[in-house]
Amino acid sequence: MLLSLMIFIPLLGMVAVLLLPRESEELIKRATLLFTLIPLALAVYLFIAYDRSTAGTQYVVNVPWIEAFNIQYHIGIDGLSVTLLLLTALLGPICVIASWRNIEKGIKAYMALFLLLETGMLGFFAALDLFLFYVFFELTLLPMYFLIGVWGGPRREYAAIKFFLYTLFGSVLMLVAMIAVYLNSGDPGARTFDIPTLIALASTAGHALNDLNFQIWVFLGFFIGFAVKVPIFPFHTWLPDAHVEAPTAISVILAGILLKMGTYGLVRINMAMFPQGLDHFTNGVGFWGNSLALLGFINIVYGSFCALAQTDFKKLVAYSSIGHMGFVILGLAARNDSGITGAILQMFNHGVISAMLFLLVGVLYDRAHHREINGFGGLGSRMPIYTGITTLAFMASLGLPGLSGFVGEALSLLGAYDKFKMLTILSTIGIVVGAAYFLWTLQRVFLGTLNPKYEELPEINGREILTLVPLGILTIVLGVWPNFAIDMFRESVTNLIDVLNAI
Amino acid sequence: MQPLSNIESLLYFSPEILLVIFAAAVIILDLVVKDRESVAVAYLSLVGCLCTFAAVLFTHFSFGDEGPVSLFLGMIRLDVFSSFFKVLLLLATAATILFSLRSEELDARLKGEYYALLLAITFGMFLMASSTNLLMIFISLETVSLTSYILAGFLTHSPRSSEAAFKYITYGAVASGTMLFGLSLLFGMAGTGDLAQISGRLTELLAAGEIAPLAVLIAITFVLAGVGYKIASVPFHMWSPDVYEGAPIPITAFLSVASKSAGFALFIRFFYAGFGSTELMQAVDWPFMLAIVSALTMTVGNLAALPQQNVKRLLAYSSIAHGGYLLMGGVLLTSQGVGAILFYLVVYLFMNLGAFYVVVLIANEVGSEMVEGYRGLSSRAPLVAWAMVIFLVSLAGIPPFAGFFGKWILFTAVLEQGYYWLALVGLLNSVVSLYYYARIVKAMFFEDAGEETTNVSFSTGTFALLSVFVIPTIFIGFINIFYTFSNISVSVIPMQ
Amino acid sequence: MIVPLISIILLCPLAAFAVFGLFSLANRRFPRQDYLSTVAMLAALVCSFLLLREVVPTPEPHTVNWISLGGVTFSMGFYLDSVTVIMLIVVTLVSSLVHIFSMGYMHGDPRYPRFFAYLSLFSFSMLFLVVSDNLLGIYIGWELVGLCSYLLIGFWFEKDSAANACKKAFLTTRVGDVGMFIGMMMLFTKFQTLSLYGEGGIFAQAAAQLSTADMVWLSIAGVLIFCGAIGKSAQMPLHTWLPDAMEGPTPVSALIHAATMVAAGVYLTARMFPILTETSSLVIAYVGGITAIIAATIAIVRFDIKRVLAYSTISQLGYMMLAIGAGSYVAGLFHLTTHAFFKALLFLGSGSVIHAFHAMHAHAHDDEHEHAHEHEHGDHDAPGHEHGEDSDSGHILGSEIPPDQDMRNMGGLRRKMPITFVTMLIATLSISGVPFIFSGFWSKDKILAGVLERAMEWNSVHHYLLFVMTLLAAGITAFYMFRLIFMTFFGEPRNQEMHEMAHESPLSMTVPLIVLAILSFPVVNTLWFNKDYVKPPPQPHLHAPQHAYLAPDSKTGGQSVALSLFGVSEAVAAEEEGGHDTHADDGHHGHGPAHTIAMVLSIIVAGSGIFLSWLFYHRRTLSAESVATTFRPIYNLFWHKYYFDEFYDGVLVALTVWKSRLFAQFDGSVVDGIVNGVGTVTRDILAAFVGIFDNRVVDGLVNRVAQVTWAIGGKVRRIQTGAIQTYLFVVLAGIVLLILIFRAL
Amino acid sequence: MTLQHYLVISAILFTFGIFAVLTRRNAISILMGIELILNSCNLNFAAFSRFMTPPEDISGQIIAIFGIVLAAAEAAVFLAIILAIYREFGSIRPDEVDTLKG
Repeated sequence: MLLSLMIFIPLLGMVAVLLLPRESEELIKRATLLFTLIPLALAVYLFIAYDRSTAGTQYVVNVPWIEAFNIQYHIGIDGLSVTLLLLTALLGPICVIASWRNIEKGIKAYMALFLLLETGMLGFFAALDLFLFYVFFELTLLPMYFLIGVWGGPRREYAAIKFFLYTLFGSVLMLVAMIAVYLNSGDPGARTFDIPTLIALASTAGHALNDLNFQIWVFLGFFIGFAVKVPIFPFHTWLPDAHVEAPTAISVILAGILLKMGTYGLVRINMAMFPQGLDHFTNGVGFWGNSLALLGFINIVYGSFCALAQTDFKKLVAYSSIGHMGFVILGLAARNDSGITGAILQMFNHGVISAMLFLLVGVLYDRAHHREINGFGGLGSRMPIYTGITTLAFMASLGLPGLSGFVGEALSLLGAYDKFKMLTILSTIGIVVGAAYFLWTLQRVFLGTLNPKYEELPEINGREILTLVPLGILTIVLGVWPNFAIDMFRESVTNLIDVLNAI
Repeated sequence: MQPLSNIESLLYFSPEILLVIFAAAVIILDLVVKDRESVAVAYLSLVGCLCTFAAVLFTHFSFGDEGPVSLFLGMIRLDVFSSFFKVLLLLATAATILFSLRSEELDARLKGEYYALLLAITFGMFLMASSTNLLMIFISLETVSLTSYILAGFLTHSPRSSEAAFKYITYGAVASGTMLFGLSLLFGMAGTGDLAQISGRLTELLAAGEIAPLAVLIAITFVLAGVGYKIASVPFHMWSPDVYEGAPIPITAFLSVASKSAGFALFIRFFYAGFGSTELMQAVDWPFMLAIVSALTMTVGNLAALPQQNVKRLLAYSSIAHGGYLLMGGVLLTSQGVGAILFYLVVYLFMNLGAFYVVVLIANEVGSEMVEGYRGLSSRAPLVAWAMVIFLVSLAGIPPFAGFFGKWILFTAVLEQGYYWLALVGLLNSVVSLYYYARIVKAMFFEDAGEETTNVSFSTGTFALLSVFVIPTIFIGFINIFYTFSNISVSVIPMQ
Repeated sequence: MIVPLISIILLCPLAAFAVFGLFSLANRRFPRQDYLSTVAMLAALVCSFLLLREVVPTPEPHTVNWISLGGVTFSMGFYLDSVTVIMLIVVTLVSSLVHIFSMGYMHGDPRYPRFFAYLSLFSFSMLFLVVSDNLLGIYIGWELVGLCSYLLIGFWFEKDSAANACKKAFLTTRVGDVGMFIGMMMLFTKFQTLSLYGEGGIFAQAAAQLSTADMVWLSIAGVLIFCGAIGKSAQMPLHTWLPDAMEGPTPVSALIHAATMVAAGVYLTARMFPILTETSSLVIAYVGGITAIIAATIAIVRFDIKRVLAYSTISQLGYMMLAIGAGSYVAGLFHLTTHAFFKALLFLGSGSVIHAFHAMHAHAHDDEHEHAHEHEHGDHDAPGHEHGEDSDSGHILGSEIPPDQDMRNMGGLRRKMPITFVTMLIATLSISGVPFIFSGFWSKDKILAGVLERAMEWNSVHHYLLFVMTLLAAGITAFYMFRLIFMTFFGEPRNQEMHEMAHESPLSMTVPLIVLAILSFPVVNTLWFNKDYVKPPPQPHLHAPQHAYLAPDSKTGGQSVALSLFGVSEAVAAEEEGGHDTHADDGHHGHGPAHTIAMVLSIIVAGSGIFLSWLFYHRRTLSAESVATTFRPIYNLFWHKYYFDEFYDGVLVALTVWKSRLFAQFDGSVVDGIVNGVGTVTRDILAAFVGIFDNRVVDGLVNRVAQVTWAIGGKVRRIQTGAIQTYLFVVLAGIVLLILIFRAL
Repeated sequence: MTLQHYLVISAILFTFGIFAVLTRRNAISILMGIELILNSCNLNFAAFSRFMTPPEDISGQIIAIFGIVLAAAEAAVFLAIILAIYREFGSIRPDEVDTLKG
């Protein structure tokens, strides 16, 4: 019930916002903030109240929905989802605050769409029915399309439709795979979309879902769907465009949550449901046995080098996201304790850190109205606080120990080395290049003599700091005390590994 | 159950009779009412629809337990399948009447004929949905066609409209002639006009080697030409973009929804009852033929829609593509497949009519059917713009709108039969389709209107009618009852 | 008591950073922040001394679970042995002194509070690194000190050279760190833990499980871990960042780039001592040896006082690496501590000199400048040609020497700055290896002896070669260090204007100098002479050519010869003997002659180095240029009697200079060039290529698909000609085609 | 006269009709072609009814009669539309009526 409340309160908020008159902008903003703060409060409560000692799903709601297809409204949380729910709920209000001043037109529609988006994201992470999962997955598409397309930058139309088509392309393949799973889950009438049931069936010897060939194909279907979202090379080109054009808060959501939907899906569906399919792509034998790790490696190195080549601040951060998601893929491919835990941590951490980075880019853009890295210089003496926070975020992102980015990256690599020695060693190039582009950016923007154009640039203001502080604190806390997050999903990961080892 | 005699049948023929009566009444009323601007005839037609609806319910429920029944010595059949389509068609007719009321295209002087023809075409479609005899099938088809030709050319002073009518009738006449030739071959081979018997006879004769499979193939292909023309499937689709573009918008909407629905009713009944036996399918693999036609149809429809600038024409191609999706369900010979078609038709009715209604509104207010005309609509008429978004996104098949659920059960049915390639083609097509729907959305939301930024205001009635389409488009997918349509198909699918 | 004490040691600087860091971020000053930070460091120092008593012979790590996964646990913890304690003391001591020094040196800097916050963070990170019992903890501390180094080198980030230098430092060390991380991955995969000590630790597991078949693997792992040290300790070929790091404030150079952080590499290598194999040992030793020589030769031709010291640091670190690689564990660490003190002293002394010059700047400019090192070039400088000839051109970064660091502007300062002079002289004597009363002699001698011993014992050509390298480096060190002293403090002032303004530094700066000077005498390093206090861990994987097992460096008995000869410390000598006895049964013989030879050679080498230096830079009160022009033929002949100067000028100096220049060139253009080149190639070409690839190919492919789809759409729509008879033809064609196709099926 | 004769004639009629529809450049000729097609069908129905079904079953002939009726209706509508076309385009050449395309 609590969970349902959390998911649908933003939807309720959307209705409420739509009913408010268009002129009362302050009211609309406050209402939106309220409707995003409530889920945050609930998420924090769930995070605290969640029983960490078990791998089972909790706060389960399971009611029939479309009986003809045995579709249920089945939601619940395990350690992984509660963590990501917290992240989603946290970024909600932060993004509302970040949008407070810089959305000039159509604030009502913006906020309404944002709330719809939040419902989609929250629902996605809580769904335990494959169909529901898919519906929530797609539910985020439309608001995102509008949020980029209407409130975005100069090439927003291109970016928005690109995002939309890419994701849709991936998700139709996922739809085919999903239907195939459904059809093979039993005799007519006994078929199900229930994820836990399907997981159990898929590991039952002799069941149609347990067939290796079937699992490979279905794995691929789901994988492409999620790969577009992650994004995994070569499905990534929508990401830089979308990021560059999207308004700040939407970039934050895009990088912070939407990318996580892809990796979450990989864990929840691809790994848990198709262990044999996963095995085929990660057993380290031959090309296919290394393919997933190879993709992770390509993502890391490719994303990092692309980031190095960028001169647009936001594009740089966008490409860095591609690189960082590569660590998630690599960690997942390792499918051992440290690999998976590292990947999940990296998901969460990347959500926090990239959110910070995009917020920071937004702060600068709001002041200077451009993002050309070479166009700045010496801001460190003009905006010390901003510089400090940016340095923190950069350092966290380039994997400095003591900050959260390190733990995920290190665990992923440690886990991956166990299986994919050469690829992991090559992936460490990403660590160096990652440091290179962040430091180079730091130098070009903040160090050196102050560009005379920006002598009057105002320092970051209180509202902006407010959006960054919680994320900064999380970055430090998780870097110092990773068990804080790992406690939540340790059992779930153990459980998952048991499933993977059972084949 | 024995077919009812002619006299006995009359009572159960009451919906059709009512339609004819009201059609006549409309003409008479039109003669009586002097005021050319009066909307009385339109409301009378609506009342006619309402009465017919009541009659449909009455006839349906009076046979609730006794199962399907044949009327007029087996000419037409009264079953849940036909009742379903009758309700659907009435909804479409009523909506078209309401559109026509709001449309400023139509010539006010010819209103009487217009509404009478609408009721007449509905009558023909009723027959299409329930015919079980070759004769009835042909007559109903021709009734619908002839009235459609007239309605398509109803804008007497518009060259586009006349051209549409000309192409429509030329095309339609050849197509239905071809079909009639096919029907004659069928009749000759089976020696009967009764669909139910044709299947059995053909099977026997094929087994006995008395007729060549080629003859059956030719007959089926010729019949397909007629049916395909009605549902606008490739390669029999070419009339539809031109006709849809030239015809008055309400008629375009009506043709794209009602005519297509009736076509599918006929198609399902004909192919399932007439050629549904396993042996026949072994001789002539018509399901596979349909699968290819279906794949071609959606692909051609979607690809050709991509560069369109006229929204009506774009929607015409879109509706061709949707015909392709629907045909997928027809390939399967399963109750799921038919159920999926029926479900999709319901969904399609709402979303497509809704989209056309917006086209009507914009044509009235902006005077343009082109995509450019939709620029900046989001700020000038946000509600209409958002409604259009919902229709288009639903047409593209994106959750949580009804269009997604429609596609979902279609694809499930297709995949269940192992037609993976077909499902994949369909799904990739729906990705392509998003692109051209998004162009309209883009014009509405991402582009500015230019200097003319006057807000467009619409009456409450407009919004009420709009919500009639919006609400089902959002919610149909969430309602369980709509997923029971596969039960309806039992009456048309032969026991195997 | 161990855990609370270590916690206090760590928390003091951490708390200082946490509190003051936030204030300083906004450039606000917390009242008395500098004093509070210093007090925090002093508290840590006191606790470190208290820990001396807590060391037990076989310590156990004190751990907590940091990351606990289902199957694996990563723990964090403290490991306290004698080396840890000594390192703690060194770090806290130098840090405290640098804190005090900075109060004077950094006074008036606009980011003064931030400087102290950074120092506190650095101290914390360094201490954390030192006390960690596991590789992960060490790595964390490792990277954090790197961050602090980055922040502090770039402290005056308005200077482009500083901005470049800090980036370069971070990136270069990170290359090494990646190697270290790969090594960690290898160890983790093998042992499923990153803890070093304790029962389940890497050392115990390695000793128990590994066979000779694993030696190649273990060697690779060892070398990879050592890669971290290569980066951090600025060894060949990753040493180029350290001279550039001199862009940071001088106290930072003293603390981070001389005494502590760069020594962390040595510390790490020492920590990994138990898993070193003969191959990895040899690699370490050679890297160290080559670094020592190259850096020393480069140092000869520097004119920037800080860069001379920077190259000296590199050279000395190479020395320590060589020692550990050659198995002289104790000697390497001993040299680490002595070096920490005297090198910190040298840097602080140079800071004092620079400050003296800088203060004049500040007065002359009426505090107009934003901070200390923003100089307008021609203002107070000697004529520009000196800079034009600057042999520092090897440095790509910061190729212009700030005038207040240029030794050619100095000279004769000993009267102006007596305290600075005396203390620096002590340090120089110590680093040069002047016998017996300076700590540097002892530690250096121990290294020489250790290397020679191993060479004799194993009869190993490698180790003989290494011994020669060590010796050579020692000589050059003495030469260039005295050159520095002579040029700076002796002779006539070369820049009269600057000289007149120079003055002795304030108390806050001279006191640390004095303290460090005291620490440069061997008395305070007695712990190292206690064989029982610092013992090398066993090396189960080191298989000597003749001996199955060998406890390296167990024999430093030669020490006793020297000690008894010069009567420095009988007590220490006795302890040495005791230590000798305990290891006598290790089958280790013949130490006596090795030590004697080493000591004699070392004294000779150091002496000649100093002598040559004296000849060059003190005797020659005239400048080298005027010698060539003003000497008359008779005078020349006079000189020819000796043929010493000519020899030097004509041959040796030319050779040396040429060689050094070659090295400098090599360093500047080749190594730096490769590093920069790789950077440029990577950054500009590869990244640009990847960027273009991404835009053109990957994205282009997608766009192409879209275009093709669109184009097909255009074609399909063209079929729709508008002519009804075409349509009808399509119908007929369609029917015929369908029939034909299915006829065939 | 056997069934085959009728069928051949009807097939020829049908083919002529199709040919006319495809090639004539006059709307009236097209209409005539359509009539040929429809009449070939009617001939088929009548012939089949005569040869293939019991004598008392005259459903084929009935269909043929309906076919004639519908053909007449169709012709009427067609002619009306041709009139409209002539009014709007000034021509009844089908290839000139091609404003709607693409």
